[in-house]
Amino acid sequence: MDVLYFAWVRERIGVPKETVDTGAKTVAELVEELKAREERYAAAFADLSALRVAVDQELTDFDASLDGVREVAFFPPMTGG
Amino acid sequence: MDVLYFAWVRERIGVPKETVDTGAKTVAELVEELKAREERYAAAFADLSALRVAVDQELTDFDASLDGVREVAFFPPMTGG
Amino acid sequence: MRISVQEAAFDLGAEASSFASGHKDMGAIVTFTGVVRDLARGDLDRMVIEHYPGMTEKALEKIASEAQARWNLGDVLVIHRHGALEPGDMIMMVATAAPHRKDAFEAAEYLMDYLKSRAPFWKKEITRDGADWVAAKDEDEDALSRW
Amino acid sequence: MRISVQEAAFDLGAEASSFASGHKDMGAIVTFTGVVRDLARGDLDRMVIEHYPGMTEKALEKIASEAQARWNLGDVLVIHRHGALEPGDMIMMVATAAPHRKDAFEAAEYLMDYLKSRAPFWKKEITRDGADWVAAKDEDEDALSRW
Repeated sequence: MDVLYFAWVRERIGVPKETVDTGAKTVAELVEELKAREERYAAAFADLSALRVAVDQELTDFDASLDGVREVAFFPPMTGG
Repeated sequence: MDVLYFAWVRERIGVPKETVDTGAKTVAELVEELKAREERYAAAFADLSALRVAVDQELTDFDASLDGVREVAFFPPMTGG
Repeated sequence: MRISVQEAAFDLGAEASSFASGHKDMGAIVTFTGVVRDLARGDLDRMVIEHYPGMTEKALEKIASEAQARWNLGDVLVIHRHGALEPGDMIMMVATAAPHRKDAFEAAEYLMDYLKSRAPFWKKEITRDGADWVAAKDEDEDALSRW
Repeated sequence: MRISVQEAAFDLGAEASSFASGHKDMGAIVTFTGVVRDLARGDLDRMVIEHYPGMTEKALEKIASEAQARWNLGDVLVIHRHGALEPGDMIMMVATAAPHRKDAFEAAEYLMDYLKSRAPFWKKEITRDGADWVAAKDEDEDALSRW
């Protein structure tokens, strides 16, 4: 599964995109797996209320299922316009 | 005093502007004088709720004083924009 | 602030560009353009707009000044045509520049609501079958109560 | 409907003219243009806008389609830039065409409110002293509750 990071999440983790092999069933489980990996993930995901998530390019929440999902993206609240 | 008419008021009275010699103290008194003159004025001023009035180029109401006034205009509700 | 009451057509693109340029501290530019619509029957030949020279400019300036007093605006533009127009012709435009979008939007809506019912313009619609003065709409008068 | 996510500058005048032309039954055209503002300290060197290619277009199309479903609109335009911009540069614009002004205004405000908080763009401000991601504002999130 492709995992993408944007804005300060990308900067904190250090890569814009990576391929992750995971058995996580939900976004929240994936976040726990990543946090356990390395300090930079733990730092980026420390406060989930400051983050948003998209699954296959649709905004969703951390309870979302990863069943059949190809792409997950993490980023701060958007500031368009 | 100059009296101006616009839109269908102008068409009904037949002139865009005329100079009127009047002792009327208010717009309402001026209207009564004009109505008494000729049928075309009586027809134009039959329903005052369908008319608006400006005194010296400021919107006002029919109670407005004519003291020192140089120009009075009668017209239907405006349809700009 | 620029107010123009004119018979000639205006160029929306050129006006919008010129209005928007040179406002470094204005994050938000709103324009509204009014276009002559055909009648439901599709037989509008032309629309003729009458106005009250002298009062029109004063009324528009008053409306624009009131908008500048009520909102945090950097600039206001009002252009309104008179004379004969055809379906598809642009009748008028307003533009507002503000630091924030809420001010720019609200001020533009305010300008339009007041222009509709408080600026001395009268529209007449000419078809093959005759001519009719456009009646003022209750909803346009009611729109003023919002402000 | 036209949605464009682009790095290149756009020409507000040309876009507004082109959008407004050829809509005989649309009496009302509203445009909103967002411009890069300098910081209060006056030291903004540039703003860099990051986005999520693929998702951005989908999100903008969804927002524009929702506006078309909610209001009586003839057409919608959304242009949003990414990359590096300077103070005074235009970031984005939306335009709406509708038979009536209320629809055109409300739809444009709706587009802007959703663009601010639901389209995947992130702004970073670069000054001589460093770089900061622009924080989302509570008021922008709150603005969505209006709709």
